[in-house]
Amino acid sequence: MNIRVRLFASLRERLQLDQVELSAEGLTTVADVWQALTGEPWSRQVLAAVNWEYALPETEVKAGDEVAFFPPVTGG
Amino acid sequence: MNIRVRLFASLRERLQLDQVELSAEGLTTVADVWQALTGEPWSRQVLAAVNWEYALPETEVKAGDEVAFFPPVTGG
Amino acid sequence: MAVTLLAKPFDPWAELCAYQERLKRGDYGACASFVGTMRDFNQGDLVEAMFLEHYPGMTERELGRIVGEASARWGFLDALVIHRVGEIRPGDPIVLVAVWSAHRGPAFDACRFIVEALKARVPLWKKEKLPRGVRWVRPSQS
Amino acid sequence: MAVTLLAKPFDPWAELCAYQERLKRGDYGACASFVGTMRDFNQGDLVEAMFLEHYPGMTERELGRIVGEASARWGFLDALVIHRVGEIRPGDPIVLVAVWSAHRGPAFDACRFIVEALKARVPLWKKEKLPRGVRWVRPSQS
Repeated sequence: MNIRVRLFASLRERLQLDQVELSAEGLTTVADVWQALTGEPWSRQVLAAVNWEYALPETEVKAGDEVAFFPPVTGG
Repeated sequence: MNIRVRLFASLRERLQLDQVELSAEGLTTVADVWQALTGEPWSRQVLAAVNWEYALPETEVKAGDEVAFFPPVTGG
Repeated sequence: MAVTLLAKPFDPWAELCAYQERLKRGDYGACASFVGTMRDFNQGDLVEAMFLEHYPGMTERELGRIVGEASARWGFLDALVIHRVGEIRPGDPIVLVAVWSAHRGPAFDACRFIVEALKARVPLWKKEKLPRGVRWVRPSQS
Repeated sequence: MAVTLLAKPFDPWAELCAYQERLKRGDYGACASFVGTMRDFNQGDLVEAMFLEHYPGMTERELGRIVGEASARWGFLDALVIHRVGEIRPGDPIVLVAVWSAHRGPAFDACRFIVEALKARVPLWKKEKLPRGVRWVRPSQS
């Protein structure tokens, strides 16, 4: 099974990617998913969520999870 | 000319007096007006206003003023 | 700025909506408001009705002074204050305070300041009608 | 408690009024509310329109978590949160937060907490349309 990755706002535009499925193989943490997606090390500018809840770069991920990356929020 | 004195709420009920005109003669301060009205010394339970603005017992009064006495306020 | 004493029931949301029509759309980014409503329970007793006495002349002036102080301190765009006087029933609105500002900080701060100052300073007195008689409400901290 | 995302313009005062009809009259003594509205000016630039992007699924949940945290902390009677998403015009309401409580302290505190937490945590992103192009809004402290 895969991990579904979603991107939002300026991050979505910069990476020109809305959502994608990655094989869960070899992906243990949020930071792993980010690296697999972008080829970049973890960035402190990025916020992450796993299954619609805020997560840290070291938060574990597994097949079937939805992982999201997005910039600082500006609602309200 | 006189000083007009007004009373409100529980104070009005206790003294059974809504408003009254007192001769300004011999009345120099708010505390004087209170004493002339009630025969009592100044009470810290009472709030006073002169011409629709909060006043202290030592605030000066003169003929033509409106002096009011009332209990702590409970609006809002 | 508007400060009004009303001797009849009013709808705070309709007043807010009507007042806001007078403001220029796009200027204000924040409106903080407070509505105080009569409860049917106070200090452990059922309250059937309330009479709100005021000091005509001073009540409006003191409200105006409070709004002026808040305006000088926070520089908001506009404010609306409506306070009931007279006979009030449970569920009736007693007071509306609303402040419009470009940003939320001054709107929240000024709205709360006006409500707290109003409770502390404006010459208004509540007399409650209970099943067993009447009583003057005593000031509280909450 | 109600948390709603809306893709169309709404009237915050009408929503407040309609929601309050569901509450028992006489229970609540205080309603603190906040309405955030789109301005036509930001960071020195004229803003013609705005697009509010969100994360479907997480946005509602995060709003719900914030209201739940506030409820646990202040124990108010009820709360209503409405947030716009999609295309927004200057003067349009963006967010409504309202809290009903017996007394004013918890209503003010919880309302402000929800607004601040919403700004800090809820996955929403504003993109402004200026005369010379578009830009993503950057987070600010005000």
